[in-house]
Amino acid sequence: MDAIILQILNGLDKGSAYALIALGLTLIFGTLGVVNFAHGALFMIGAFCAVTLQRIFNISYETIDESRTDFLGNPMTVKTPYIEHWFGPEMGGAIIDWSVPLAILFSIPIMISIGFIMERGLIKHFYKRPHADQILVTFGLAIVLQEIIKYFYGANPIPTGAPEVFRGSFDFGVMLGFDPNAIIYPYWRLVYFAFAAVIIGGVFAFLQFTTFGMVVRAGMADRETVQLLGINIDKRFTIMFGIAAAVAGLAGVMYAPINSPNYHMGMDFLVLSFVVVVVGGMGSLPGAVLAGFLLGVLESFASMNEIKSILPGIDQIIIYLVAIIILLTRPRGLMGRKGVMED
Amino acid sequence: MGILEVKNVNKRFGGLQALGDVNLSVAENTVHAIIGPNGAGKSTLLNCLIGKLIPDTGSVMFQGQSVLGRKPYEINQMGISRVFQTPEIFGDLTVLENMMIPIFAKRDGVFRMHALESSHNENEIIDQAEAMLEDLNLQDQRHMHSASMSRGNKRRLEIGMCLAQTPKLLLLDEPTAGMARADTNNTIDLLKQIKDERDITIAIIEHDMHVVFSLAERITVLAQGSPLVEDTPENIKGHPKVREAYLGETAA
Amino acid sequence: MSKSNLTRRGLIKTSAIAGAGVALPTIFTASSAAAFTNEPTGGSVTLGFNVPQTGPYADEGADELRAYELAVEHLNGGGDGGMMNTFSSKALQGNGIMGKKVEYVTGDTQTKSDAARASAKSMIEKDGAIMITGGSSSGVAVAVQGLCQEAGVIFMAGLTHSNDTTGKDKKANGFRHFFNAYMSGAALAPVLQSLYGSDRKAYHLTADYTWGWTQEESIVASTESLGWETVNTVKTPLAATDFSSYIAPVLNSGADVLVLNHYGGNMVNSLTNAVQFGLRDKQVNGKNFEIVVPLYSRLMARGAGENVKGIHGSTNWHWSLTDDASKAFVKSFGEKYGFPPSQAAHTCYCQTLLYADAVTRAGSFNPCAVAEALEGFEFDGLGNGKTLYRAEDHQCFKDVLVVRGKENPTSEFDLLEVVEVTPAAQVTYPPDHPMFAGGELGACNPGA
Amino acid sequence: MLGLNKRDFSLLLIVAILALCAPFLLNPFPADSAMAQFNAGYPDLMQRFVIFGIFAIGFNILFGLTGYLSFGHAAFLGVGSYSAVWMFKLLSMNVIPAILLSVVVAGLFSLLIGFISLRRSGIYFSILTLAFAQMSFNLAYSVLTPITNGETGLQLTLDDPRILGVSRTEDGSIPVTNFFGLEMRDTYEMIVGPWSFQFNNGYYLCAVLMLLSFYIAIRIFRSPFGMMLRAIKSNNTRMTYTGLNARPYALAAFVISGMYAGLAGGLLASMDPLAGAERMQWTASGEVVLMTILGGAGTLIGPVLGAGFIKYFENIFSKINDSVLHSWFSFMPDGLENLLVTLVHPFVGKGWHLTLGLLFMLVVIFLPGGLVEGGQRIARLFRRKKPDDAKKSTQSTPAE
Repeated sequence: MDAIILQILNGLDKGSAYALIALGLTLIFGTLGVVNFAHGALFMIGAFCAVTLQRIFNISYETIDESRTDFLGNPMTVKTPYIEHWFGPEMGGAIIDWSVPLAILFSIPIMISIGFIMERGLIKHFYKRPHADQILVTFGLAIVLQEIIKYFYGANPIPTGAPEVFRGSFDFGVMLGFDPNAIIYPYWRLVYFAFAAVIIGGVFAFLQFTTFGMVVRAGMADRETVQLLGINIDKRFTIMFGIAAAVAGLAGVMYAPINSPNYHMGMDFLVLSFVVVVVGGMGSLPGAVLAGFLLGVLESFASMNEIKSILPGIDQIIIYLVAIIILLTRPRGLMGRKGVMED
Repeated sequence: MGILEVKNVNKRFGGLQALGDVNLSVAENTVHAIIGPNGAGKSTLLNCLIGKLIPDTGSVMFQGQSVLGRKPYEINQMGISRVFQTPEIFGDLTVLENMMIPIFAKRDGVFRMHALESSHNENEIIDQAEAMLEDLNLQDQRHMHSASMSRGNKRRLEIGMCLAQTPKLLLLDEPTAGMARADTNNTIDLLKQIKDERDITIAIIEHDMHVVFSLAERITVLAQGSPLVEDTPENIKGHPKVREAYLGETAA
Repeated sequence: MSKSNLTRRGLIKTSAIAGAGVALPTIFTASSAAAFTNEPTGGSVTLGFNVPQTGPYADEGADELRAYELAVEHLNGGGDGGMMNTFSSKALQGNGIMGKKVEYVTGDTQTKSDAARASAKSMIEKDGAIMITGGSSSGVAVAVQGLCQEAGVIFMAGLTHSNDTTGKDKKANGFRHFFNAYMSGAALAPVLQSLYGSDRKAYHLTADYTWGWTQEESIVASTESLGWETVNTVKTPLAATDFSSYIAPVLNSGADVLVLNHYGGNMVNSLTNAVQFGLRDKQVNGKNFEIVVPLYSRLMARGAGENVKGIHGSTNWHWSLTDDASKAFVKSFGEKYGFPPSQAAHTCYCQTLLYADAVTRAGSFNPCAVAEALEGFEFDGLGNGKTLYRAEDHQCFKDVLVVRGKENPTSEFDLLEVVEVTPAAQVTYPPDHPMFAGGELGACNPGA
Repeated sequence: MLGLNKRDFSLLLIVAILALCAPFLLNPFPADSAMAQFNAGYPDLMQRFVIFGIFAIGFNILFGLTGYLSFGHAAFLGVGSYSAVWMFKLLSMNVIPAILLSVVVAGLFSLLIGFISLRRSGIYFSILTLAFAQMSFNLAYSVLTPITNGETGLQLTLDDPRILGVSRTEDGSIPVTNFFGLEMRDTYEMIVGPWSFQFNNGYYLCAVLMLLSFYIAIRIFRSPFGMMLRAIKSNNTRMTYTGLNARPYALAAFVISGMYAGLAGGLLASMDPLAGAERMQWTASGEVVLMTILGGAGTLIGPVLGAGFIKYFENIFSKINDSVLHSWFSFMPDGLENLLVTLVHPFVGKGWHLTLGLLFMLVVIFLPGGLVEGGQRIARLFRRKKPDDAKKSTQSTPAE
């Protein structure tokens, strides 16, 4: 029982990352009809926003400490971040410590601008082109983006820690009456889960309760009619693209402490999040979220020893296997609409 | 006994009774029109006839065989061809190729692996297709991509593709919807010509009364999912129930 | 019929000059002229540096390439000579290799065995490389080693840690300077015993592919001989990025040590996750819970940040060693590039020097002569103490370092500290050890 | 000729001439010149050009004709490679049984996957194929290691129980793949002045099979069957209401393209007897999609061009390092030389992915029909010039 609860927790956490990326993908696909292979790259750029902010906070002035030597035997250069110099070591240290949550604020304008530039500069010209062309051009863009990041940040992962207070874990099992150590869960993952829930809720509320959201939803259902009503839907769609980019970016920022960001993390997530989107049903926002959590939880279950001993290697293929079964039993995924991307 | 017999067909979508106890008999070698206001269930009925929908109860028999549960291509192989509201043709293929495909289908059945033969050497098929195009007055456009034809010509091509299979029953779903007057008249003329020259039964679903009364020999009026009356065009014209149904539509 | 198996260029260069201006096509049969593949005939000799330049190991690859460039510079008499000055063999004169200037070509393995072979083939077929070296994973090393055997050139393996490289997949033309999984186990075991006692329960997470398995096998064997119990060994998919669902059950399994048989990105993520789950703060069976990473890479350990602190593992070499050779290498590398070399860089530099030295001692570029010169070669002064290139399996036997993540690093490079230098004798195994059984070197192949 | 019309026959002839003269055409630069870096006429790369050409031709039969976008075709290539290597290990070093087996096994495997995946269309089909291929890759890398040798890739060893032939040659090495005694890796060297050209047995076997594949592809394109496949892409509704069952047609196309992939896989293994699991990864499947679209989907020659384009980049651009750059620009003043090297550096060597990504984008943005469209535009440019000139002269006459 405790093992199952544990894996559900893990699955929800994994699922929230899938769900956030899939949500953004579906927003773009549903509103603009564009299959965006560069979406994983946006997630990655989000994570690198956190890295960048951490680096900015760590910009240092150098002093030479004659008493110590560096690896070549020369006097050691000691670096002190300006921020510690200005705000004092304590306050400055705290700011550096909180760089990941602060990067949320930092990343939103960046991600929205990247989204605008992408949509206006490139994607816009591909609305009427075949899906294959859209895939190819956004895939090319994804490669370019990740190579640019690699050029500046290298290929190895870069540690980007959560604030001190959120490191470590707490004993969730004891609260539920299990033995100590049965269900241990890191604080930051709970933060991530809560954060994902807020973002997902926010996006749904935005679409549900604002006029802007209503128009966009109407546009998703029937673009031509909405345009006949004299509403400039294109402009709203551009904004939607910016929002989708921001959602992906925020997912990335908050993910940075879970796994150290590297330049190819977007590609690692891309294929899985596409599977998630399709399993949820192309164009369905609730489907994308549902499928994200479902696949996350199933993936966690499949990695349990009890299950692996019966089906060796099941954790390697579980997501794909589930995708196949769902697509064969529900032709348009869990909540897909008819006629979307079927030809 | 008609060539197409629809008996006690019911179809519900959730709470909506789309078809209620539909009985219909289409006699061989006649032109039978099905009319009715919007939402009367014409399209649902048509979809039941060609296997796209399966009714909740009742039977649809074509020449004594049930069509229910069969795949569209099987129904076509039984001798039923369908013309769609918006012309469904192979837009990326040339007009001649469009015409060759139904003739291949007639000769080779649902599937044949003729991967290493050359379609240029299929003289018999090409000849038949060219003859058909000549009948349709489309021979000048035979090397054009069919997507770039005018709407009227697309419709002619589609009807021609159906005829090329020499079907026993031709189903037409609002064949003149969205057409200019001239194209509509052309289509009417074409259908008249077909009716006169071929042994063929035509079932037509139509909104445009001009088309219906120029062609039909029998008319069934559907209203709210059920047949209201079935009679000859002359009798339908003055029928009070029909007026009521259509006026009701205008009022709504 | 020309039999120039994969051969090219060397001889052609001169023939081309002779044939210049002659309009008639001249068909050469390579075998009649060359004694072995890509025999260098001009004033230069070409080496092929095949490293990952794209993909997750690109930074390792870049560091290897730096080491190669440094080695070439030293061989050609440039720079400060680096470890050439401390190397026990004094055959190298700084005049290239046997008077031929050393040139090199580079390629991208993409850390895929296919791409690595394609790249190595292009070096051999197009650029006339006489020796191939590099790589940052065992799959690639084994695949390229097999190719070099067929083509008749020498392969000097880069970073490859699997037992198979000099075990069941060993080849007569292939040589490995780097240590292997068995040695990691043998070196770590005594240290672990003295640190954690002999009554421990270990839980293994293992990358689900060949290297992971051989490492798991080695560590399990050496820790069980200490009296440790292996609670469970769990395979994790290579593509996994989030290890939470593998790590979460560890605490409840009764184990008090977690062994992460992961490398590269897998290692960074699994270690980060394990620390996140608070494993290191826990007490199990009345003991502190411990994590062990048998194969450490400093470059990758950086990715795990503070999480490496206090965690033990083994490594082939570390820049903080204070012997003359290591100091000389760190100095010339550091002065050229501004940061200390990684263990990958070190092994690649050594391999290049060792090859050049063997050619010079053999007096020939012929792979068979070079192999003979390397087999059983004993040397010192390359940073690992006295070392033997064993003839039976072409594996180097030398001291192995046990390291620990440093608690108070003084710089971004200062992540690991050497805990113990395990002497070579302790990590030496007989050539017919069961973990290395199943393959044979075969005969040396000079190509042509 | 050969059942082809004049235009197709001349296309085949051109491709044949290009393929047979490739050793000359791909080595246009003298071996010692700085430009020799761009020479692609060495056996391994030439083999890859034609083998991936076969792969892309086959993929185009499915994607170009029916419009079904498979994201899992690399699985068939991988399966083909594994079958071929097993044939070398167990039966004989002759490439013919290996190639035959790889085509058959890939055909059966694609029949199975196609049968299931073709129950869905559009992106749902793509994801199904992707899922199958990723499952194959993940399993081949891990639990199927006894069959696939996992990470390292399946290789020949000195103690393979070869039924026809020896486990090891007299000098103690692994025997070489051959075509009835003709060794695949043998290469003729031809020296003309400063140029050198390599003629490799394996390449010519691949080239002949590529021409055969290309010929069959032309026949399929021009056959009634091909017409049916184009009809599926154009309008599936009309297809079924014309009494044709689209699924067996699509399945046949799927299996044919799977067999092409198997042939490519078998040839890869015949040229270099190693089968790595990465051949089945989604990136490899994506690569053939890119090749096809980049070259021009639905055109005959496009996929071959696309395959050549990508393989050229992968193998040539990735080898340009800083010292090569310096040697190119060494004639310039030092400052300028360094500046140019710094500017070019991010795009070559380890940056070759960046260049490839940029080129994808440029081609897709400006040449929606792929490289073939680029070629057509250039051709049109030349053709238009002449009539324009003629028009000008006629127009100018009355003005006089």
